[in-house]
Amino acid sequence: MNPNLSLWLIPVLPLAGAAINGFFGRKSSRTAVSTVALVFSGTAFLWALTVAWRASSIPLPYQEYLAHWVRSGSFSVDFAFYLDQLSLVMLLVVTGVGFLIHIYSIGYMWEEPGYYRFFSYLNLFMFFMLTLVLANNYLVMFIGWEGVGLASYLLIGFWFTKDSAASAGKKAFIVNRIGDFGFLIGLFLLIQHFGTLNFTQVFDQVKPLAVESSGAGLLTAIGILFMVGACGKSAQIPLYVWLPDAMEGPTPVSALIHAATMVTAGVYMVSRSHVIFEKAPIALAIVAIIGTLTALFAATIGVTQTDIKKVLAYSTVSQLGYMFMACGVGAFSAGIFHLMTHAFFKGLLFLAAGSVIHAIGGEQDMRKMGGLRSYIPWTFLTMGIATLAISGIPPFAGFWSKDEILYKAYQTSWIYWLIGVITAFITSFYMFRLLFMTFFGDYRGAHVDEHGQLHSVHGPDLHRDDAHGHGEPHESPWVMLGPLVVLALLSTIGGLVGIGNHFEHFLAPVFGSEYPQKIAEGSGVNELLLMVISVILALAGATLAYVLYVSKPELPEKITDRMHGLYEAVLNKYYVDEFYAALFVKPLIGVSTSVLWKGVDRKIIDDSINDAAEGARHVSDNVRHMQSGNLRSYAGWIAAGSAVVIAYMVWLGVGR
Amino acid sequence: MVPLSYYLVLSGILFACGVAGFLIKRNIITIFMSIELMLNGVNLSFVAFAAHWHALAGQVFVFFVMVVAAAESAVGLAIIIAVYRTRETLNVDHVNLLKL
Amino acid sequence: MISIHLALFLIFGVVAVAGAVNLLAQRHPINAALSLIAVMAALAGEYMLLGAEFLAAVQVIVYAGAIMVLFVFVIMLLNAGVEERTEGSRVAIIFGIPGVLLGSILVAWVILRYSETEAVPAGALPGAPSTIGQLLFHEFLLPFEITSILILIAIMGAVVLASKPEPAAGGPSKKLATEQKVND
Amino acid sequence: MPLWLYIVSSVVKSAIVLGVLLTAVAYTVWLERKVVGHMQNRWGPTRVGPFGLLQPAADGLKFLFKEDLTPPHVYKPLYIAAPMIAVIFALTSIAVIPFGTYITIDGYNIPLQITTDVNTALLLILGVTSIGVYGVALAGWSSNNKYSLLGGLRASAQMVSYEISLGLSLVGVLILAGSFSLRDIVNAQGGYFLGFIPRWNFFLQPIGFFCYLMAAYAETNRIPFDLPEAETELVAGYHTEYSAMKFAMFFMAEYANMITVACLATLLFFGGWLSPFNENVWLQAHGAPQVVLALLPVLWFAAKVVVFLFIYIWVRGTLPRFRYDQLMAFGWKFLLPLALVNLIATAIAVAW
Repeated sequence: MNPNLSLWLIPVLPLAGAAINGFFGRKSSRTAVSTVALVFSGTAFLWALTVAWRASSIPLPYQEYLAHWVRSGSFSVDFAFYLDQLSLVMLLVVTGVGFLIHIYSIGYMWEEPGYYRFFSYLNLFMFFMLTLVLANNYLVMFIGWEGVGLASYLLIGFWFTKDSAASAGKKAFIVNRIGDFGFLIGLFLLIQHFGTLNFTQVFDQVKPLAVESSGAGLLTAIGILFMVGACGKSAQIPLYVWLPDAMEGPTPVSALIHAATMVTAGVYMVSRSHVIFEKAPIALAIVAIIGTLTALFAATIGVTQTDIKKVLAYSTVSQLGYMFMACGVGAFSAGIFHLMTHAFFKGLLFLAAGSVIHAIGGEQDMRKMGGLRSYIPWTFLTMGIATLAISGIPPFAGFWSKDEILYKAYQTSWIYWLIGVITAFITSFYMFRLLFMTFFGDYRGAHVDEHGQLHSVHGPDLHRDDAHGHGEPHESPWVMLGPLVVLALLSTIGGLVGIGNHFEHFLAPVFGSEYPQKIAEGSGVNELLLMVISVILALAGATLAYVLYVSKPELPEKITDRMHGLYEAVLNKYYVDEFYAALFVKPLIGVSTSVLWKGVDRKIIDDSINDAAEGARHVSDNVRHMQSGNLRSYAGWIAAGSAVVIAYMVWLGVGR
Repeated sequence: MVPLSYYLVLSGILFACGVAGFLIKRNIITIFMSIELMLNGVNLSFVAFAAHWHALAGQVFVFFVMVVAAAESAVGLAIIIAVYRTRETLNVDHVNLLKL
Repeated sequence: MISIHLALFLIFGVVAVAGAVNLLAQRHPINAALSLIAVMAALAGEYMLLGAEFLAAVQVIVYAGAIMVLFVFVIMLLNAGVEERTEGSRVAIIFGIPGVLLGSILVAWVILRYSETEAVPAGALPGAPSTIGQLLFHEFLLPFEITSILILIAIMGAVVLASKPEPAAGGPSKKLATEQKVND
Repeated sequence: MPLWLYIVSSVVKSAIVLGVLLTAVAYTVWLERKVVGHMQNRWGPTRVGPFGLLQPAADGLKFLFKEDLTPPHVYKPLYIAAPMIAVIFALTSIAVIPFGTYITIDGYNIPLQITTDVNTALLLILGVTSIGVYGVALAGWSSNNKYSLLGGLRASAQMVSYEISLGLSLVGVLILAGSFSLRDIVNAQGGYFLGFIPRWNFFLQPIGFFCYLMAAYAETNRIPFDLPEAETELVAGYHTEYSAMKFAMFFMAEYANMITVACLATLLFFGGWLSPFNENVWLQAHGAPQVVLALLPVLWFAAKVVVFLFIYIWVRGTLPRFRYDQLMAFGWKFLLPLALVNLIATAIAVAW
């Protein structure tokens, strides 16, 4: 007899909060809105904790059936939830980080119009993300998958009156659609070949199949298609382009959706489908290659960015690349581990960045910051911890997870490792660059005297009514600093669960135990050596950043002058957006306009409908004369009709 | 002894005459009477079947048919009077506003 | 030899058919009405032959004595004249009469050809008033009550329809009285 | 009973009844003139024969020899048919009326009634009466005269209206007798209350009788319900354009109807041919001839009918004419509810 965990409460609570705020928030006070949002997301978090506590005493995976959804022949899909170690980790990350960011948002968004809308969307996002994480089949997962896309779209375009925000939202949505297309086709293939979308049923059918090592087969196809979906959602090459633009959204959104949770959905999905990927080495290799390339590629772009949030966005893309690299080399638990630590420190980074932006009245350009250390010490402290964590300096969280990934990558191929280590170096460099540019040196920004004027020039926080009226950068309120501190704590110690492969053992029931054995085979010296190399490189990156941006600030200019072409290319993100525009967008618009709109829509669809209507009018115009209003002609028709019926009956009778 | 079919044929002829009257008559009252003729034709077959099957229900049906016919003719004639009051004619061919 | 029963059947049948045809042939509605009365009287005779005494009486009282009186009354009230010939009527006659003839011949042929020729004895089923009443008030009580409601509605409908647009104050009109007769 | 006896007896009975009936019609006219005359303090017919007894014959001759005028714009077929319809249906209803018990000839019981005892005799009479409307209505319409038309319309509306009360007033009697057969109804009235009051329906159904009488007067278009021929308003109503024998036919129809109504009243409410006294038993005990025993009931019957005819004439000489709306109001608002109440009361009483 299974205990009832009432899993359904976890997603439904944020949904209720979203509904209440969405329907009644407009008329409610900000306090009421924040109370509702906090209570529902907080309760969800508490319930998730309860579930985690109770789950330790029951056999996992635990399934919870809610209702029928699709019943079509032998194919059926239910609304049902699934809880195992993997979804438990995701559950805690999503609700925990989500709750912290909710708290943070109260302070950050307090002055915004549409306050209720923001929290309604945020809770809605929570609902969909939790649905995604808890689904017991691919279709319910897909609901969450699409739902978080929707929430992301709504939140990126939160300042929808601003063109760039609106188009960034659309871009995110459309790019995600491309990925979803792949995902959907993968689902169709699953339905066709396995007749079900239920995780356990699919995996039970996949497990006995042979590994497709010699050539690409069905599982490879499904894996690659799933990876396409994951690329869209998790911003991997070639579909990463939306994530930097998504920074148009409010900073807490960037922290929650575009750093900590939603973008990791792809990683989660790939990990969840690990059974399929393990049977498809080619797909796995593709995952690894994409992840590795993305990590390096995004990191290089991150070096040149000056917008504090853009730097973090590319950093996120890069870190996601790490995760995919981990998945690609079969180290799913390492990927999830990095996912978790990344959620902590990247969430922290974004929140801290938000705090910085908040402090100086909406400015996002790092060139106009500097020396903020003394103005906002708490922010500096927490951001420093996060930077250490992401750079892989022990004993902070990022070190453990990144090291784990690099070690696993090395076991598969030294190339992955090499690129990973280089990426780690670059990461360390640009993160410290960010830290130094922001907090060290002299304050380069203008003191804000006239409210709003400065804001209108920069930053997405355009609508903020800067009621603080300060001339100096100022520390954020404690409602914002609190989450920072908590996340800093987590970033510091969160990696310790990985010591001695505890985390991996925890996830072992999900991912199987073949890889831990491999680790046991590997020499401890080798692992230690790799660890030392990556730490040294991280410190080197930090030192380089210190040299370039603190001790000799004039040096970067010279370097950029000398390497002008390369710098320009990197600064413009390798012209990928332009390339996409030329390759896809323009032809698409052209074809849509000339063929689809003017050809198909006007000539075929409109004309056929118009002709049909016209024809119907003509016919009825002629036929209506039958409707003469003459009683006896009607009677005649009735008589003729009944005569036909009688004749038929007679014929039946005679012919019997 | 008269076969049942004779009654049925007679009833059929009466019914057919009713149909014909309905179709070829112009006077709305006559058309109405044609309907009554049809009803009578049907009634005859009811009674004949009742006798044939030894089921008195057939006669009860005829009773109901008569009652309904009475109600129908009362309302129908009232309608005819109302129509005549407004249209000043009893010719159905002239009462043809029921068209486009 | 033709039995008396068959002879009576034929006599009444011929009267009925003649009345029906006359209904078609006559152009004046009052003649048509009288032909119809003849048909109904003849049918009452047929009912008698079939043993349905009560129905025969009711046929005469209700159909001939009430409904047709109503028709005649309306014809007199509206002073309905001879119907004029129109183009449409000629078409109707040209197509209608042969069609109806054809139809009745076909139906008659089918009935005679395919139905059982079992004879119905005279007065085969005594439809005495008491037995009909038993049936009516026991097995068919609900339909009976429903038809009574129907008649009530018909009375009210007829009064409303036939009354003058401005209801005259005072006692019931002549029309009311006539409609009410149908309740019989 | 052999077929020949049936046919012969039927023919003989028909001839006798028809003869008696027509004579009765004629002498009802004489009676009316005489009675009304005396009521109005004059003599009535006196010249033709003793007490003017030959007056009907003289009238008949006069009708026969008068010129039969047909006005030019009448609708001729119906103009001619209308009086025939009236008189035929007036005479038809007498066919089912029993006058007495039986005459036994050669061991066969021959009922004193033109037809055999029909199960639905009363219904037939009602049906025939209702068809009688056509005579009046068609006469009024075919005369192509507005007075006639109004008379015809009035007659049809009036007769159709009062037919309901007529029928309902009889249902009480039918419930008591449990049959439509007039013979059964009469036989049900045999015996006495308290030993001396005859068990006539009149004593059980006084309200029914009243309703019947009123409705019957209206049905026969007699004063006080003679609106269709109200001479002060409509000249002569539906028979304005009629003369000679056609006019006589309407006259005959009216009086024949009166006699039918009187017969029905006798049969339904006053025990028909049954004597109020018990003399039949006495006569049988004292060996009276069979013919006397058979004809004495007929005598009783005839006597009762004559009484009713006298009441008809008496009412005519007494009451003024209704106005038309009064007539309708009386029929629908008084007589019909009264008959219904009587019917319900009777039904409840019998059910008890």
